[in-house]
Amino acid sequence: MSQPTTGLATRGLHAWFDKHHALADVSIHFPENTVTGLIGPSGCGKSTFLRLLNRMHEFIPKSAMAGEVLFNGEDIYGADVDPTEIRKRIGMVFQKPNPFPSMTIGENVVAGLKLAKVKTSNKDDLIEECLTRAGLWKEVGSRLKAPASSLSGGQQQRLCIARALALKPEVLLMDEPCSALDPGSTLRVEETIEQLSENMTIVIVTHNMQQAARVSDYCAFFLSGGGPGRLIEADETSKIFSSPQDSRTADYVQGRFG
Amino acid sequence: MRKPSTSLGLRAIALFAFILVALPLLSIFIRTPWSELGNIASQKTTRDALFISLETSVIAAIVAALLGVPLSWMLARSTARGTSLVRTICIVPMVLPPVVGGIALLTAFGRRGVFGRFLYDWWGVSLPFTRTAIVIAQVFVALPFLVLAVESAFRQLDTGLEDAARTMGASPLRVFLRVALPGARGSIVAGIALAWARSLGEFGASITFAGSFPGKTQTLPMAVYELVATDYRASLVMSLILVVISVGVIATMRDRWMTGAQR
Amino acid sequence: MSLELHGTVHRGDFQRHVDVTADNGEVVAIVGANGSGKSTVIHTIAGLAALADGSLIVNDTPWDVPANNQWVSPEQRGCGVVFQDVRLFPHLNAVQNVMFGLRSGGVKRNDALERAMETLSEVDAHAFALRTPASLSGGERQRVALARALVMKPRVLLLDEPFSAVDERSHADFLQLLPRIVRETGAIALMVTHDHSDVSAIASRVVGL
Amino acid sequence: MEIIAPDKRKIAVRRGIVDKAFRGVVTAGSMISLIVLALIAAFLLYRGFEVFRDFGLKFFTSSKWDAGADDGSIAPSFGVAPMLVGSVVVATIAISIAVPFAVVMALFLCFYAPRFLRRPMTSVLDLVAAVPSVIYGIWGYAILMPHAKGWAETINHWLGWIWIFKVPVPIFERSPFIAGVLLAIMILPIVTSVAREVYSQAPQDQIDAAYGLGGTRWGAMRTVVLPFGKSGLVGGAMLGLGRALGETVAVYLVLNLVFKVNFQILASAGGSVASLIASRFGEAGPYELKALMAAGLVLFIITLIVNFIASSIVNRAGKSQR
Repeated sequence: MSQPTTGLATRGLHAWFDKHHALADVSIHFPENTVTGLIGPSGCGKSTFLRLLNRMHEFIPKSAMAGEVLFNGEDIYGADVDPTEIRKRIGMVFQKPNPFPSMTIGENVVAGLKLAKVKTSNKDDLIEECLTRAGLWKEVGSRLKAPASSLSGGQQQRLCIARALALKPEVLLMDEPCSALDPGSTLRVEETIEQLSENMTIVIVTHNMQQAARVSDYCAFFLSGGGPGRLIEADETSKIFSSPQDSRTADYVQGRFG
Repeated sequence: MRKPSTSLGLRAIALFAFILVALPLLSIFIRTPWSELGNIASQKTTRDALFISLETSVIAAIVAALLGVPLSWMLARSTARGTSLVRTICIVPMVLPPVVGGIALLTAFGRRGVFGRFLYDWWGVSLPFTRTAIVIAQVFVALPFLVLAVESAFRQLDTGLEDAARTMGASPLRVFLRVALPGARGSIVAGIALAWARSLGEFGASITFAGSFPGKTQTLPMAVYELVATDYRASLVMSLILVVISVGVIATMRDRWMTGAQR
Repeated sequence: MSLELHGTVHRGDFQRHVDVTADNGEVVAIVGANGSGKSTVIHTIAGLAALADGSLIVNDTPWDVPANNQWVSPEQRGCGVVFQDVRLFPHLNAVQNVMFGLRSGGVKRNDALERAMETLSEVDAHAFALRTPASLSGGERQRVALARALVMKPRVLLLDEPFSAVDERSHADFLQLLPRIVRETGAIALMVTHDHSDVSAIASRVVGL
Repeated sequence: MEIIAPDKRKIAVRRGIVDKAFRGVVTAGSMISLIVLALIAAFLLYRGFEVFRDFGLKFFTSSKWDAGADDGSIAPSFGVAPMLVGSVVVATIAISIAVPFAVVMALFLCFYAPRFLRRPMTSVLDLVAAVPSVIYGIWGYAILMPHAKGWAETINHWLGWIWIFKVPVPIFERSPFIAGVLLAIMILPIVTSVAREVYSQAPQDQIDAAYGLGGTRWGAMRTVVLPFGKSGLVGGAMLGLGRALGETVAVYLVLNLVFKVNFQILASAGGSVASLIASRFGEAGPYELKALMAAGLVLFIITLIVNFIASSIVNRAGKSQR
């Protein structure tokens, strides 16, 4: 892989939990304004990899990492990098919807601004814009003052997306965002992802093959096979599903993996 | 791009607060007349007081555990209307001046007390000014600490686990023993340790209910208090012994049992 | 073996009338949007929630008939449940979790251990039998939970999104394993799922909520 | 879909012998503790009743505490106003010093402290909570007071123009301020350990969300941990308040008991119901003893009220939270 100066890329990335080597030697490039699906069996290190991309990994006690994550060509683990700044520019949506229960819907959307100390001229416009982009404005636009906990699971997840969008991140990381949602809500979140990808880089972890096929432009297949998780293959989604290079990838995407 | 200064201030304040907390312990160590330590510690008064303190406080901690753990379980899981009133009443002794508690116990169980009268007339039992009285007073003071710690631990347990156990055919007793108790183990041990420490340091209730007779009912804290005016150095030495024991035993219990309770 | 649930399930302010029927050896799929009461149905059959009205009758035994004050407590129903939030006992390791129900039913320690290990290997989980739930991944936990429900050879198997975190390959294995076990033991399985391929693969009946 | 609102029904449960026995033990355990406590309240009321009857409201408003003369030449007169005020003042000082420190220290222990510091610091906190109050009393008397005297003088020098910091006679020892500081140090460990317990339960997924949005650690504390822990902290503070109200020996050793209502916290005059009881109990005659019982009952009731308010705050906050 050449030296990418745009988008997000990793070089020789490793991760440990205490003595457990969870992820080994991952080098990959996420081009700008694309959706990349991270797939692989449970325990293959794809969630760990995702959390390395915005420096959330280091919050886990006794964790360690090696290698580089290049964001627009610059290492985000560099000595003079402020991790909070990185997390502001690389947003994250988690597996379980996690809005702040003590805040209203509207407050949740702009919570990130307060946290990241970003000034904004017009909060109301921003709330509307973010909720619209997350596909939630029609449903909750009239009750922004209601507590976030009054929303359904699917709505909460889209609220979390809206909350991440408010900081205008360049990259959005999503960790199995639909695993707690019903098919209807899943569909709506997937539509949201598609719209967002027009001007944003998205990396999404999923264990649902159909979902990976539906939403992603590129796919990266991870596998641990007893040892640390490794990147087996990364390519355009259509290639991964129709003509993968590695036989293990083929087995996995066809659901007969041994 | 540097870390904001908020956390620096927070760290400084936290460390200052910590020093504040550790100060009393430190100064006792500094002021203790170390040269006379062996001499004072081997005096009969000291040895007796130490023995009585240990004996009564250990029994009191056991009794408090036997009463308190089931009580906490009931408080944590009961949905009956009076539960919160019961809970409030349970922790009152924690905040009631121990002396008042001691007087109340004396009124109830004294030889001419409301119940003590019958105890004495029917069985010839007289509680006040005995070691049993010390134990009763200590349980009275220590129980709320245990209940408070253990109940909150039970409340924080995931009731889903208990439900799961029931669907697997576990009787309520088994659910309590095999799911709730292990789940709250750290806090239960902590609660017992705290109850034990409270019993060891208990002063007001036991001196009122059991008196302070050297060799019979005089515990270490009573000895410390009585000697502070007449023999300050001896009282310091006894304070040191008291601190070393309570701190020492709790420290051992922590390392052995309570680590699991930490995140 | 038969199960008939006709009545109003409720939890908090939520209420809903449901009709669920199942026969010997059947896998019944329960589908529906978030918040439509699927988990509440599972809890009601397991005995962790009571019917507001109507009746729940299993094998001619009234498990929950409010009108007649008939009620069988959860520990006597003998359901095997895989909860949506898994609920493994954190202080026990995987095999101890699986043994829990057997030991509650009075099975000797060694027999229970043997049966638990057998069941764990059936769901391909024997490799981490001695690890605690906290050290397992989401998919591994679900396998242990599945073993924990299966080991009792329950008459009624209740599965609340049991495969949501397992990988595709194990998922496919389980879709073969489950109907086989249900057929062999003559049990009834009710499975809440979001996955339409699950439904078409193994369900003989579908209840939409 | 038709929704029928049913009547709530009783759920009948069949139980085995073991379970009946277990329930029996649980119920018995609770009942024993409850009966003992109910009895205490009853005895206090029973013994103190005569005093309430004789003095009525004056018992709460009067500042005079006089056992009278044995020959009846001086009538006994009992009022606890200065002691009540003193208890509240001292406890308030203690709480307002201890709670902020406890919050900061708990946050530090849960989220900031490096691992090698966390264990030993938590240990020391738990251990200090076990130090008997007699020892605090002696320490406060012999070591804290000379230092705290200096702090009080400084406060008086700079803030003396505010009424409550005025000192009519320049004596700075044995003041409510010093008692409050001592009590604050005494209750700091227990309030901290409650706060630490609560904060460590703060939902990790929300903390992650705060970090994921570019929040600093302090930001995550403010957005997630502090709101989450609010009700638990109230509980901890009330626990501390309760201990401060009831503390006897330590306060007795560092506070000048004066039968005069005093709000000037740096002045060497104060009161505390608990210390009053402790100081008079030894030499009190039968009637004064009853008055002391009545004072004890008042304290008992104040404590009950404080706890009730606390638990209702905790409950209300708990509902809006989850």
